[in-house]
Amino acid sequence: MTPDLIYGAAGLAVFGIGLWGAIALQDRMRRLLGLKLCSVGAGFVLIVGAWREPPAAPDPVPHALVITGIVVMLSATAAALALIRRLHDLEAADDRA
Amino acid sequence: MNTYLGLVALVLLASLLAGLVRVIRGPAPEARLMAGQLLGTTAVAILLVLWGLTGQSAFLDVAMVFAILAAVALIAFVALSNQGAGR
Amino acid sequence: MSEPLFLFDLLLALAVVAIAAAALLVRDAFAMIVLFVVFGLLSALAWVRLAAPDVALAEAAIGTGLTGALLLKTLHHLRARGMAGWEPGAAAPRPVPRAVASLNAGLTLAVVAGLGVAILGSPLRVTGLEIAVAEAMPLSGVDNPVTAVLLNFRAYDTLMEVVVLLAAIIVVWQVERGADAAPAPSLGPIWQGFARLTLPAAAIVGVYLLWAGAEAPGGAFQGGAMLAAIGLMLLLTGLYRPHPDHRATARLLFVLGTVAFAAVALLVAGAGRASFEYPQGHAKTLILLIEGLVTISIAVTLTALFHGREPAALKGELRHDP
Amino acid sequence: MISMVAMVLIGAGALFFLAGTIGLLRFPDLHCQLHALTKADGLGLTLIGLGAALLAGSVGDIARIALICAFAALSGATCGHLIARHARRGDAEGRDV
Repeated sequence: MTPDLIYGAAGLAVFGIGLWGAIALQDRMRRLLGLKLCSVGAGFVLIVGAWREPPAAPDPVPHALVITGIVVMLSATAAALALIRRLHDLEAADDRA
Repeated sequence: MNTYLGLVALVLLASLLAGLVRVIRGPAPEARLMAGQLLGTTAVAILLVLWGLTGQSAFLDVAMVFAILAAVALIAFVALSNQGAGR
Repeated sequence: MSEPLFLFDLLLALAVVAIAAAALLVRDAFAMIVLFVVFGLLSALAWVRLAAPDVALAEAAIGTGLTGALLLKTLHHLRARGMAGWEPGAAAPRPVPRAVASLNAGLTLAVVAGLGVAILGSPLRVTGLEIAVAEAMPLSGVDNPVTAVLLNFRAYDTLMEVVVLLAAIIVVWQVERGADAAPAPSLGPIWQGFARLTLPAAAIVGVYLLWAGAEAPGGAFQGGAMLAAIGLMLLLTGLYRPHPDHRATARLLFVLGTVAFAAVALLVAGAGRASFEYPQGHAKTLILLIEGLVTISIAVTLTALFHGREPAALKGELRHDP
Repeated sequence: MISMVAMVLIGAGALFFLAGTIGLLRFPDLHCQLHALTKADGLGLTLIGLGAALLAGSVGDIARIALICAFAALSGATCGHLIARHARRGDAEGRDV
């Protein structure tokens, strides 16, 4: 067993947990966090694909892809959280009317 | 030497995971955040030990980012709840 | 590979999975956010173990600092306006019919199993693109392969990523309405001393991360995220107050990175070159120029994403003063 | 010889972290927990930093380690203060959130 296999399995599990959370949970923020877990899990699987036995250098292309993914996920999270706040404000206004 | 450092890293990780109990049990948000702060410092310590094992300077850069940014969540919490109190 | 490190990897991997599950299932929303920050911390550790320090730096800066603050801000917003389900002791959500719950679980399991089969079926540890990258490195103008991939070999991806950030800030400015939060009272003299001492030093570290990106792990995203975290602390503690008059400058800074990136791509295209085929000998200068401007854009955009609404006095529309 | 000293320092630092975590888990209220952990992680990280600095080969690495310890010490102290201040205010106003 080398680190790549251990973390690869963990990444798959995190992806599964995130996917379940995104479709099965009711709370909006938790669904969003489920999607974020999915992205981290996918990142693990990609990075594991880039891993090589220590003296060899790892493959930099997946590393670059995952960094891009992290930033895109942050943008998506920020936009989704703004939508959640706005939706909540609108619902609160409806309740009051 | 390497086995010893590996053991220390393992002990630190175990201590980090034990701290999670306080994050989950709380009950005060302050206690959860405080525990989060300790976990951040422990992660910095783990990175220092792992750096001792491998000697890659990049580990120290990651540790530096942790050390600077561990405080952001806590400061956000304190500042935001002050905002609420100031209304 | 010594024995304790194997146990370390095993424990870390288990912890990452357990925290992912706990973060979604824990009842207290505040605990959820702190668990999420810890999740970012541990995944950065795992990425260090997988020899991906560039990714670890990005996750450390973005996953722990910025995401946690964004989530806390949203939770604070929901709680301040009394959202059912977030109050302690609020009513439980509607129960889900058992058939739907099992369908959800079954669907997830099927997808994960399919992915697992696909991953196990693909040959492990074949050579990827590392040899091609290593051969092209002398032409790239930088010494860090990840930066070379991001800003030279696959620069289109990175350009589009900067565009995504731009799109996110457009969405947030369009969507977010309502009153500005009351300015925060000061956090006291100790905080002021800390801010005066630490924030400039942290800004220098951010610039260092950008600069180091040419030959060591680091780069525009890591440096930009670091600077954004500083901007966020300035915003939170009232050291910087957004003003409607700052909008024009902010817009300029949002698009600066995208424009510079695209302009360089178009300018070098010509004389038979492709759009990101930097002229020989100028690659490093051009990459550092792009990275510098993109870093500014990233830092400003992320700070604005945290602030949320466009700084403007909206008249009579959807104000929610509690 | 130097590496022996480094090992002792790093081990002692790890013990402080363990002590801090035990304090965090076992002490009854917020202020006691805060007391335990600010001291534990401040001292623990400094000891581990000293040990790591003894292992360092280059001036750059030593400077980085010094910077890490300085940042961690400053933010640990400030955060401890902010949390205690915030908790005391919360007690005074009888709020729990």
